[in-house]
Amino acid sequence: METIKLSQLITWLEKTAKYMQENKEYLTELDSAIGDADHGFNMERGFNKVIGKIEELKQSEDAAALLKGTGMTLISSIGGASGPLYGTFFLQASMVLKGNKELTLEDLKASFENGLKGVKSRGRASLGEKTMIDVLEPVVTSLVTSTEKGLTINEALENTVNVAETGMKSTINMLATKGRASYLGERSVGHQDPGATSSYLILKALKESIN
Amino acid sequence: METIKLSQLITWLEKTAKYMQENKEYLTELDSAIGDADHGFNMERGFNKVIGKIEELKQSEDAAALLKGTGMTLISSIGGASGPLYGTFFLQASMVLKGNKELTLEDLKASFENGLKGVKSRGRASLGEKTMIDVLEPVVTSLVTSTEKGLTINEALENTVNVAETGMKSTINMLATKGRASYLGERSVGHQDPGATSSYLILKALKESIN
Amino acid sequence: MKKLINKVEDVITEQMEGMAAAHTNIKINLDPKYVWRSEETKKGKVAIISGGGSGHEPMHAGFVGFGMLDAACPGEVFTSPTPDQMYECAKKVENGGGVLFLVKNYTGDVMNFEMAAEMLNGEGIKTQNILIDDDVAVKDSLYTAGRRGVGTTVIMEKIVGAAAEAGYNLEQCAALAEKVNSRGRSMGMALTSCIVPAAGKPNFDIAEDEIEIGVGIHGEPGRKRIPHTTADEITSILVDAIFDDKDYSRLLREWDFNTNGWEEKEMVSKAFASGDKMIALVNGLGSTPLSELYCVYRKLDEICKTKNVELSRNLVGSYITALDMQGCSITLVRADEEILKFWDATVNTPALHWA
Amino acid sequence: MKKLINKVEDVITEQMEGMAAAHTNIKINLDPKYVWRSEETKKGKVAIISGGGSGHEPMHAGFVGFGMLDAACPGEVFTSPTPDQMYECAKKVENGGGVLFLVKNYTGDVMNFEMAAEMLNGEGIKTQNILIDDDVAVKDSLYTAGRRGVGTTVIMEKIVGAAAEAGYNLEQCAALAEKVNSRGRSMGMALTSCIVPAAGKPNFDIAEDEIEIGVGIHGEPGRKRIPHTTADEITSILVDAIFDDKDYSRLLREWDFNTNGWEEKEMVSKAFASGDKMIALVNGLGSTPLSELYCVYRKLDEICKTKNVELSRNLVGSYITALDMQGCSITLVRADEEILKFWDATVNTPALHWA
Ligand SMILES: Nc1ncnc2c1ncn2[C@@H]1O[C@H](COP(=O)(O)OP(=O)(O)O)[C@@H](O)[C@H]1O
Ligand SMILES: Nc1ncnc2c1ncn2[C@@H]1O[C@H](COP(=O)(O)OP(=O)(O)O)[C@@H](O)[C@H]1O
Ligand SMILES: [Mg+2]
Ligand SMILES: [Mg+2]
Ligand SMILES: [Mg+2]
Ligand SMILES: [Mg+2]
Repeated sequence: METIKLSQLITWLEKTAKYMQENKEYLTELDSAIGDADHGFNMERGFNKVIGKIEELKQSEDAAALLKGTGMTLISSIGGASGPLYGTFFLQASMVLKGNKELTLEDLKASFENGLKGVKSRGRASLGEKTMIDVLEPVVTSLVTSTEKGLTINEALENTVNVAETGMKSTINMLATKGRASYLGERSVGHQDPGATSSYLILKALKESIN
Repeated sequence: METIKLSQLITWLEKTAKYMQENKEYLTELDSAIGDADHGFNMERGFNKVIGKIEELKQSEDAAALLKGTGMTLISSIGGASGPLYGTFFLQASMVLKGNKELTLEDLKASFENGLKGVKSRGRASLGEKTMIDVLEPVVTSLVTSTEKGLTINEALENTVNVAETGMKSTINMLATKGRASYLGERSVGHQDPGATSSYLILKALKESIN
Repeated sequence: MKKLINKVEDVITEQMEGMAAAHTNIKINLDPKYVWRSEETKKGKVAIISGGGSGHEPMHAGFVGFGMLDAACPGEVFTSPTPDQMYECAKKVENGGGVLFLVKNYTGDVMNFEMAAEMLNGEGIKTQNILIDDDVAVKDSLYTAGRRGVGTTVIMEKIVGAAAEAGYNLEQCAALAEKVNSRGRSMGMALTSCIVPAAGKPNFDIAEDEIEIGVGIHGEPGRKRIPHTTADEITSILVDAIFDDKDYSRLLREWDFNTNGWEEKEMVSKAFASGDKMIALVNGLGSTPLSELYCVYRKLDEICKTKNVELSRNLVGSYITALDMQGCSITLVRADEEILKFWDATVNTPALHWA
Repeated sequence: MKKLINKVEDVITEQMEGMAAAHTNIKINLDPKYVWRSEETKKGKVAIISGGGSGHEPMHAGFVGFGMLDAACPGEVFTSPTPDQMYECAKKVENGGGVLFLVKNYTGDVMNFEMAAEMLNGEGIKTQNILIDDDVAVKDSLYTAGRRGVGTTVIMEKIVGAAAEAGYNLEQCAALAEKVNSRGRSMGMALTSCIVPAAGKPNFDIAEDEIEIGVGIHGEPGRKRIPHTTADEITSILVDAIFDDKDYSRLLREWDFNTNGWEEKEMVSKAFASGDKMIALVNGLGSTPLSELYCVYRKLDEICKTKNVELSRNLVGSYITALDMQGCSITLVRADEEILKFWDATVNTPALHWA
C-alpha cells in the first residue's frame, strides 16, 4: 500500500517555508487590502521557525510527533489569528495518529479532518466567511471522497490542490464575517483572503512534496 | 517749509500694512530659507493690528503720539525678533519729537536716527550682520546727508528707497551673525534677509505716501 | 520609510531593552518576550496581565507597575503575542491570587489568550479572560468578529489594576473589568496611514484632502472616507457616533470554573444618556501634536455640556497608538463611584503615574 | 496640510481653551494670552514664569502647576510672545517674591522678555531673566546669536519650580537656574520637517533617504544633512556631539538690581567627564513613536556606560516638540545633590506629575 513517508512530510515543511518566503510580500499585500498587512510576515516567521527546528523534527519518532512539533512551533512563533489556527491545525492533525512511521491516504484524511475540526472550534468560523476554512474544508471533503473512491495519494493530492485553488478564489467575492476583514463590511468584497491563500500554498507544497 | 503731515504718516502705515499683506508669502518664503518661516505672518499681523487701531491713531495729538501708538501696537502684536525691533524703532522714533503736528526733513532724520539707535541697542547687532540694520542704517545715513545737502523731502525719500534697496540686496551675500539665520553659518549666504526686506518695504511705503 | 530603528527584526527587543534601561521598576524577559514589575506584589494579589501586538505604545508595557498591570506581553508589530509568552509570563508573576488576562477583542488576541488560559487552568492556575470590545465604528457583532478593543483598554487596566492592588479577588476583578467594558465606547479617525517597519510603506493610501473615519489601531482602513474638515466637525462626528450608539448586546466568552471550559455570556452596554458622568480619553494615534488633541478635547467638552454629560476625569495624550499614524480617537467610560475611586488611586508606571 | 484644527488664526486660543477645560488646576487668560495656576501659591514665593513660541507642546503651558511654573506665555506658532503678555501675566501671579523669567535663548524671546523685565523692574517688581542656551549644534557664540535653548528648559523648569516651592528666594532661584543651564547640553536631529499651520507646507524639503543633524525646535534647517542611518548610529552622533563639546564660555545678560540695568555675565559650561551623573531627556519632536525613543535611550544608556557616566534620572517622551516633526533630541544635565533633590520633588502639572 502506497504511503507518505516521514521524509516527505519534512520536504513538505521545507517547501511550505520556501513558499512563505517567496510569497511574503504577496500575502502581506493581500492582508493590507482587508487586514493589517502582516500575514506574509507572520507565515514566514512561523515556518522559518519550523525550519530552524527541522533537524530536531527529523528525529521525530513518528508522524504524530512531527506534526505536533510543527504545531507547537507555529503556535509559539506566529501569533495573530493565523498562529493559533495553523498551530491548532497541525496539533489536532497529530492527535489522531498513533505511532505511524508513514501515512496512508486514510491516515492523511483522518488527520486533516481532525485538524479542520480544531481550526473551526478555535476560530468559530464556518464555510463562506472568507477565511482559510474556505480552503481547508473543501480540501477535507475532497480527501474524504478520494478515500471512498480508493484513489492513489497522488490523485487525491492533485484533487486537493484543485479544490484548494477554487476555494481560495471563491473568497474573492465573499463578504468577510470573521477576522479583521469583517470590520470592512461590504468593502471586504473583491479581495482574496490572505489566510485562504496561505492555506492553498500549504496544500500545493504538500502535493509537490509527494509527487 | 515743506513738511510731512500727520495724514501722510497715516497713509504710510496703511500702505505698509498693504505691502505686508501682499508680501506675506514672499517674506515667509525668505524666512523659511534661513529662519523659521514666520516673518511674513508676523509683519502682517503687526500692521493689521495697527490698521485695526487706525481711527484711534488718527486722533493722535501729534506725530510723537502717532509713532508711539504704532510702536506699542507692534510690540504687543508681533512677537519674535521683529516685534521688539520694529516696535522699538517706532517708539524711539517718537521720543525725539515733541508736539510736532508735521515733520520737517530734519525731524524725520532725528526721529529715524533715534529709532535706529533703539534697534541697535535692543538687538545688539551692527551693520553687516545680515539684519534689518543693513537697510535701516544706510537709510539714516542717507537722511543725514540729504538734510545736510538741503534736499527736499521727496528727493530725500527717493534716496532712502534707493539705499534701502541696495542695503536689502547687500544682505544676500552676507554671512548671518545675528538672529536665527546665524545658526546656519555658511549656509546663510546666498539668501536675502527677510527683516531687511520688510524694512525696504516700509521705506518704499513711506516714499510713496509722501509723493 | 524613515524611522529611528536599527534592524526591523530587532525593533521589539530593542524597545524593551530601552524601557528596562530607563525604568528601574520594570524588568524584561526576551525569550519569550514579556515585561513585568520589579517589586514584589502582595501575596494573594490577582495578577493583572495584558498584551497585544506592538505598535500601540505606551500600551501595554508602559502600564506595567504599581496600581496597574503586573505584566504585559508584546507581540510583533500589530500581531497578537503567542500563548507561550502569556503562559510563561503568568507563571512568573502569579502570586496566589490567580490571573486575569485583559484582552482586546481581535480574533488573534482572543485565540492566543484563550490557549494560554486553557494551559494555565489546566495546570490549576485560576485564569480568567475579560475582553474589551468598545469600538463603535464596528456596528454589529453578528456579521463581524465583534467590536474591536481600543481606548477603553487603557482605562480598564488602570481601574482593575487599582482594584487588584486594593485586594479585590479574581472574581471581583473580572466583574469590575466587565463593568468597565460594558460602560466604555470609543471612536477613532485618521488623517494619514501608518507605516509598519517590516512593510516599509503606508498600510493604505489616503489623499491630501481626505480623512478616514472609524479606523482602529492597526492601520486598517476604516468604515468610510470623507473630505478633510475642521477639528470641530471631526470631533462632532466621533462624539455623535458614540452617543448615537444604542444599547449594544453581544455574547462574550469567559472561562467557567465549574465546567472547566469556555461559556458564552451576554454582555449589554447601555446607551449613554443625559446625566452620565464620564472618564474621557482623547487619544493621539502616534503623530498627532498634543495641541491638536486639546483642540479636540475643547469641542468634546462643549458637546458634552450641551448633552448634560459631565467629563469627570480625563486623559489627553497618546496612550494607545497606531505607530506613526496621524489621527485621534475619543473614548468615554461611564463612571460610578467605584470606577472613580480606582481611577484616582495611586498608579506608578512608566506612562501613567499619579498619587 | 492635514491637521486637527479649525481656523489657523484660532489654533493657540482653542488649544488653551482645551487645556483649561481638561485641567482644573490651570486657568487661562486670552487677551493677552497666558496660562496660570488656579490654586494660590504661598505668599512670598518667587513666581517662575516661562514662555515662548507655540508649537513645542507640552512646553510650556503643560508645565504650569504645583512644583513647576506659576505661569506660561504662549506666542504665535514658533514666534516669541510679546512683552505685554509677560507683563500682565507677571502682575497676575507675582506674590511678593519677585519674578523669574526662564527664557530660551532666541533673539526674539530674549528681547521680548527683556522688555517685560524692564517694565516690571521699572514698577518695582523685582524681575530677573535667566537664559537657557544648551544646544551644542550651534558651535560658538561669537559668530551666532548664541546657542539655542532646547531640552534643558524642561529640566530647568522642573528643578527651579521645585526650589521656588521649597522657599528659595529670587536670587537663589536665579542662581540655581544658572547652574542648571551651565550643566545642560542638547543635540537634536530630524527625519522630516514640520508644517506650521499658517504656512501649510513643510519648512524645509528633505529626501526619503536623508536626515538633518543639529536641528532646533523651530523647523529651521540644521547644521548638516547626512544619509539616513540606524538609530544606533544617529544616537552616537548626537551623544558624541554632546560629549565632545569642550568647556563653553559666553556672556549672558542679567538684570543688575544695583545699576538697574542689564549686565553681561560670563557663564562657563564645563565639558562632561567620566564619573558624571546625569538627568537624561530623550525627547521626541512631535511625530516620533515612543518605541523609537526607547530605542534611542537604549543606545544612549549603552554609550554612557562605556564612558562611566551614570544616567541617574530620565524622561523619555515628547516634552519639547517642533509641531509634527519626526525626530528626536537628547539632553543631558549634569546633576548634583541639589539638582536631584528638586528633580525628585513633587510636581503636579498637566504634562509632568509625580509625588
Ligand atoms: N475566526 C477565524 N477562523 C478561521 N480563519 C480565520 C479566522 N479569523 C481570521 N482567519 C484567517 O486568518 C487570516 C489572517 O491572518 P493574520 O493576518 O496572520 O492574522 P491577523 O488577522 O491577526 O493579523 C485571515 O486571512 C483568515 O484567513
Ligand atoms: N539682533 C538683531 N538685530 C536686528 N535685526 C535682527 C536681529 N535678529 C533678527 N533680526 C531681524 O529679524 C528678522 C526676523 O524676524 P522674524 O522672522 O519676524 O522673527 P524670528 O526670527 O523671531 O522668527 C531677521 O530677518 C532680521 O532682519
Ligand atoms: Mg493580519
Ligand atoms: Mg522668523
Ligand atoms: Mg496582525
Ligand atoms: Mg519666529
